[in-house]
Amino acid sequence: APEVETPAAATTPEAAEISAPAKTVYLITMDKMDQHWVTVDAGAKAMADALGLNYKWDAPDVKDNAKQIEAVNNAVADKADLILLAANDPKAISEAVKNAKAKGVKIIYVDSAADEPAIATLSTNNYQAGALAGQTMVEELKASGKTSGKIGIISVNTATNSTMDRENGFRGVVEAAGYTILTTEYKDGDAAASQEAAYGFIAGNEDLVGLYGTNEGSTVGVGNAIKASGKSIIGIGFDKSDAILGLLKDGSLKAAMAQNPFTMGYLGVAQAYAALNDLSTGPAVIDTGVAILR
Amino acid sequence: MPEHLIELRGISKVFPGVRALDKVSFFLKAGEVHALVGENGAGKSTLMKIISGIYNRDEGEYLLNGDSVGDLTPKKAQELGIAIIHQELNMCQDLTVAENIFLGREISKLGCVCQKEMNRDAKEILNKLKIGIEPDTVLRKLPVSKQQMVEIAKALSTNARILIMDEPTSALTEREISELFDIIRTLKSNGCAIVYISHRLEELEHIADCVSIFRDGRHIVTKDFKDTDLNEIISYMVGREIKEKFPAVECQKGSKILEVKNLCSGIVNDVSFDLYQGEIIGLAGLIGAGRTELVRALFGAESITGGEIRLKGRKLNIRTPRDAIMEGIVLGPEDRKKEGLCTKLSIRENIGLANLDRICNKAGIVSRNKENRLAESAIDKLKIKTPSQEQLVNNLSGGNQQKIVVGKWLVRNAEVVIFDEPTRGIDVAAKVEIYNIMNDLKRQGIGVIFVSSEMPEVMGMSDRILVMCNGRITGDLISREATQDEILRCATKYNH
Amino acid sequence: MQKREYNFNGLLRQTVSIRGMGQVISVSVALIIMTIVFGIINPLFFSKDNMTNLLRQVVPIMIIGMGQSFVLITGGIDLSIGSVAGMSSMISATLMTTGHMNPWLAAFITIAACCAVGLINGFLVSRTKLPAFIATLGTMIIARGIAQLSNGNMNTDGIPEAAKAFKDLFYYGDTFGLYNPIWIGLILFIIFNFILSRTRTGRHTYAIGSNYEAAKLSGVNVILAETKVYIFSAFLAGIVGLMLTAQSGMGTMSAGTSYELNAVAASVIGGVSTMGGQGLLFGTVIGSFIWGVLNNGLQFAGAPLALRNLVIGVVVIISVLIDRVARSGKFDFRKALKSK
Amino acid sequence: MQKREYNFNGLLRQTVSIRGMGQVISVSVALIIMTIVFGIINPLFFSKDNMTNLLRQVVPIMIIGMGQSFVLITGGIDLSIGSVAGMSSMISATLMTTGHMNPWLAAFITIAACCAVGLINGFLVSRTKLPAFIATLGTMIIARGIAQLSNGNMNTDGIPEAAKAFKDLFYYGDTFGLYNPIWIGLILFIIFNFILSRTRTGRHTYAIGSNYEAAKLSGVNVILAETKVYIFSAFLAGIVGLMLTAQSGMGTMSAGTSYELNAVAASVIGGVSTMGGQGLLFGTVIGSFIWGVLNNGLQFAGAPLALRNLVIGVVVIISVLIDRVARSGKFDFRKALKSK
Ligand SMILES: Nc1ncnc2c1ncn2[C@@H]1O[C@H](COP(=O)(O)OP(=O)(O)OP(=O)(O)O)[C@@H](O)[C@H]1O
Ligand SMILES: Nc1ncnc2c1ncn2[C@@H]1O[C@H](COP(=O)(O)OP(=O)(O)OP(=O)(O)O)[C@@H](O)[C@H]1O
Ligand SMILES: [Mg+2]
Ligand SMILES: [Mg+2]
Repeated sequence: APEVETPAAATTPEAAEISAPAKTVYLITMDKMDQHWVTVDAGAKAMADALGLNYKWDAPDVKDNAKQIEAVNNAVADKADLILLAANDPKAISEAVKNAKAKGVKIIYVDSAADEPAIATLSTNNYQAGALAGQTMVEELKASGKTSGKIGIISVNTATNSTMDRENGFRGVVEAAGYTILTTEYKDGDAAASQEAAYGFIAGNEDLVGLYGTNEGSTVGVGNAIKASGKSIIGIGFDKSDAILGLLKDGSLKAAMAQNPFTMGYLGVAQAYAALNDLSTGPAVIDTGVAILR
Repeated sequence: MPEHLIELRGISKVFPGVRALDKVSFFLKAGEVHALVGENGAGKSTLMKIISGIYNRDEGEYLLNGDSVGDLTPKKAQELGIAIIHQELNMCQDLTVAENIFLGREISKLGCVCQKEMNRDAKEILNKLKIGIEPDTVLRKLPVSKQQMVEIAKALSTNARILIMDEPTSALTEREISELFDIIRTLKSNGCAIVYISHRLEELEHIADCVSIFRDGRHIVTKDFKDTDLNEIISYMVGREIKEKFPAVECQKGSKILEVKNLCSGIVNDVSFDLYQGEIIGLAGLIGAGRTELVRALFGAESITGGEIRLKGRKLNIRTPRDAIMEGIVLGPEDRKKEGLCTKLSIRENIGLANLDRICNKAGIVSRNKENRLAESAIDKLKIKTPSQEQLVNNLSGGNQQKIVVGKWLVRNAEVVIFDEPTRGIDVAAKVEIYNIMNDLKRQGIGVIFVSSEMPEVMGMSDRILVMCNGRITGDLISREATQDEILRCATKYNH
Repeated sequence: MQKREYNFNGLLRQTVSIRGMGQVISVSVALIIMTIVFGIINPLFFSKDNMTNLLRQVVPIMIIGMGQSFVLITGGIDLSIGSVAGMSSMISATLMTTGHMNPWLAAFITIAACCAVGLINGFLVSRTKLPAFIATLGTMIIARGIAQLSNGNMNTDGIPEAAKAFKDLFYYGDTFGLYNPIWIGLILFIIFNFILSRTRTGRHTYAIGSNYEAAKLSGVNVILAETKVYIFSAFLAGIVGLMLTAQSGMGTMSAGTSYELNAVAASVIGGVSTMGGQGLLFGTVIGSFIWGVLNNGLQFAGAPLALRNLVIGVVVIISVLIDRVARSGKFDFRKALKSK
Repeated sequence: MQKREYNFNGLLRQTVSIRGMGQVISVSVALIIMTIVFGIINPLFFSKDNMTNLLRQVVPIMIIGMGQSFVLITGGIDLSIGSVAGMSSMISATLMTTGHMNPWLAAFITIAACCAVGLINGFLVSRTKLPAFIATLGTMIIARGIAQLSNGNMNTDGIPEAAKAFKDLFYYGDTFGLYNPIWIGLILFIIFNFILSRTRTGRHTYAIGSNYEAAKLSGVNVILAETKVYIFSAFLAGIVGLMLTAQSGMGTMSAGTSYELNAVAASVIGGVSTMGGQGLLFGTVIGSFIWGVLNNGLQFAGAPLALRNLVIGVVVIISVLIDRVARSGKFDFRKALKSK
């Protein structure tokens, strides 16, 4: 396709001219349901208002590569100057991102980067976060005197890289510490289904010592299952939501890895402003880090 | 050139539970009209379906032009010059007339169908049949009788040497029937062989050369038509003499029960008449006259646009069949499969359905004992042939199904009972049983209205005959004094 | 013969009636075999824990399946029930959290809302005569939209401690050693099975599914009868929605996704005819158990997700084929291949 | 009279035939109005960028919609096409990546596999006489399972650079200023519209949907005719799957989820009857455009996701209601309300 050949640099200035006073910044997330994305949006909106940028949030109704690509195409057609993108899949979205850049649209990744290079990436390092969760799990188990046993993982699906990274990071640490990890159950982040799967783990393995959820939904499922079973099983999870805080409070979950979605959005738009006004955007990769909630 | 176009020897066909044909033999000569008669379920249609490749025979030998044929398909049969007009209308309502006529045999060049040619050829055939309809009209828009004519046109369009007509006239008007008979005669003179199935034995006199009689899947006799008469044929059909075809009973009529004043609904226009207790009114008329619409209107199944209905002098406000039933007016509808029965349900449930108000308590809970008794009494009253009341209606023969359509109402004491074509397509014996049911009602002092397209039956069974034409009542005759052509004259009084 | 008739009376005769019972029996056998197999693969499958859990897992699909069965028996289909369950989950949770409403009141209002959707479905199908598939496809999308709107396109926060009783009733609590949802499922089954098999409404349901016109001419108020079944299915979906809220302790916008098809599968496996006029709720119950045992058992057997889909898909098809055979008396595969 | 006959002949008469043309016209008007409204709300909606982009978005649903229409016209339904598209995406991508296969060969094999699924659907429906809904519900689950199995329950890696030509043909490239997928859609429309409106096969499609028995007795090879349409729909779903692969440059297991229902919606909006016997592919095209314009336009209008669902759901229902009215000639709402 011809537009791919045209160098990004060439078109950038004219793009700047077209978009008259207020420049348009798009946030495109994986979907619009998880509280996580809602918080990213909140952060982005806050900064956008502060800087007087014209800001829109779009996303597919469900996590889906094709739909996200169309969201990007639509944003380009809607004359976005810059897109904050949470790539549903690093490979899938790249071609669309390349085309967008060719049309003079600037790209910044939040939460999950794509393969195609961009101005900056603000995200949690999910592998490390997973490892951190693993360490927490091991500490908690040792603390409760369980030096061996089985651990069940409830994740979203094998197609979501962020959660796969969290799973693998966790797996490495925990297996190294001599625990056995069971076949992972993928429940698309559906709280109810995750909970059933967790029950499956608990009922199906007498020597189950720990359960790990890799996102909001799976974590809620894990917490609820442990709570209901009344067994002393260590639950570790991801993300911060009201339901999860509740489960932490009553001890059903021992810890949750909280990312900083607000920061992603907030700093993301700040970076965008810098990029749009040809100011320095600082480091190419910013780890927004995780906090361990207990 | 062998003597017979078709020779069938020792043909048998078994369906789950039924032996439809049992070692039947059948011979068809070129240039003859071979009538085929028999009670419902005698196996007529089944035999024809075997000839035309719809069913495959279980055993027996099938010779066509002298050489034996194996298993046929409808298409192969077509190619061998066999065409069949089916008992039930078999048309695609969404396709045009021409598309229907050429269905399965579309004229096409390089895989592309030639609409133009097909319309032209269709038009020719329709003209030959003197039917003034455009080949590109969608079938759905035609009245039933016209659709039947299209089906006939379709059969003729194949230029078949062997033409099978399975009750072609059951939905035709007198005029169309005579057109059809003309065509049959010309086909005959061109050396076509025609198998003609009908329950209207009177028709046979006009066309039949010879007649084969079937009973319970067996071939009884084949006779030259001139060597026999209807009574003999009937006795062969039912295996015994039927004393009186129309067992009319005399009983003096009571007080006025139903009063219809200037009723309008659909094509029904300004219809007025009275019905007395213990009286049977026959509604005569040609198809499309509006009889069904009239009775459906009385039953609340068609919306009434004008006029009033009084029951025992009280003005009724009937908006749904439910209302009518509550008032004691009931209808046995025209088409048993479409409107009459829940064929997937048992006899018990069908009878129960019409009488739920009587077998349910206040809370709407069904009493199975009451229901069983109800079903039993109905089965006994109507002499329904069935192993048990749990038999699915679907597995009953046409006549017995019709008895249920009629009978589900008899277990409740209605004031007015309406039958629409209660004897259409059922055999002589079953007919007589239905007539007896009507007479019972009459004796109980119930008012009976019955719609029929068979004049002898109307004249034989009813006390008074109302003739309809074009939605109007064009004749009100005392049946004792009425004559066929008088009725027919009223039935065709279009300019009113 | 009279005699034979009467021995068959009452509830017994009901269930032993020819219609669909063959299927029910054959699938029951299948269910037992499956259970044994899974038990052998992993003995813990039979553990009290897992069994009670399994029961609790099956209940939602069973309840929704019963609603779907009613609709299927009238010859219709209700695609909206999955979304309605989601809507129920979101509305109830929103009312309890941001609405600070008393859980029971919230539940009541929610169910009312769900029944309203059922009423709309009923209206569209029975009065405006839209094909059920389309009408409910529309409401399916709409109900999901409402689920998303109700809390401003966010899952709700955790429902307050005050709602503990609510949580216990609909999911966590137990009575006589069985979880409450199991009791709820049982009670609903008894009620709706009674409605279907013993009441006027039930007769009407079969009748309009078997022949709408004939039912009408037999004095059945077809509009009312047809509307009822859609209200039933929406009501039952609403109950399931409450269970989901109680289970997760929050409202999830995507809750109940594709339940409607699982419900069809459960019904059909249990011998309910998608052509209408035939089916027993008991069959639906067995059907949902097959569904549940497959999912749970395959996890215990450690089968990968992909495989589970294959198995379930095949089971659906096979079970309907069995049904065909059972009904047509025989099924000659070679004939099927030859037949023109 | 004859004269009138001839003016009406050929393609014109075909399309102006009663088979749902009324609906097609009314929705076309609706489409134009919608477009204008969205254009006013946000002028960029009319920008060349957005228009070409919109066209490209509509193509997949339009292609799958055409397949679904064929099936609907025979009175069936194909729930499996969404999963088949996903299967196609996964198989093709797996063959290109882990299989290191030439893209075109891979594409060919993939399409063959999809047609095989279609053949199975056709067999189940036409020969074993399973209700289409159930048979395809089963294959829907199975096909999704295959999609997941094909690359060991993982999405594939990015397809190699060698497949650039493939990517361009099926998604990114353009010809005469229009993206290639648009051309593909156009060509497929021309072909399949020709098949439906001008060939024997098309005639038989309408015939079996209108009256299966009659078609059979008229010597139509109903088994073949019915099988064909399921192969068509699977084939078209396969093409869409390839587009999805090209678009994402990889195979996605969840690709095509719920396309089958969108396809039904598009067909129905375009006046295809779910009762069979009626419908025009042109209507399906318009239907899919309404679908696409709604989604795209509502985004441009900045409407929240939830609202979009509401709107689309309502549109589906309204459009079928219009259809009803158009067909029954009139629709007296008050009567509908009163009628018992
Ligand atoms: N497809 C079928 N399946 C099962 N039984 C059948 C089938 N077709 C016909 N029968 C049975 O075979 C017998 C003969 O049926 P057939 O239709 O040939 O009778 P007929 O002489 O045509 O009766 P009618 O005068 O009512 O048309 C009947 O008992 C009927 O119930
Ligand atoms: N459902 C229908 N749709 C359209 N037209 C109909 C319908 N039913 C009847 N008609 C038309 O209304 C007129 C009256 O039909 P009706 O059935 O009442 O005639 P009929 O005297 O009962 O004849 P028969 O009952 O013997 O067919 C006919 O022109 C018929 O074509
Ligand atoms: Mg017959
Ligand atoms: Mg009539």
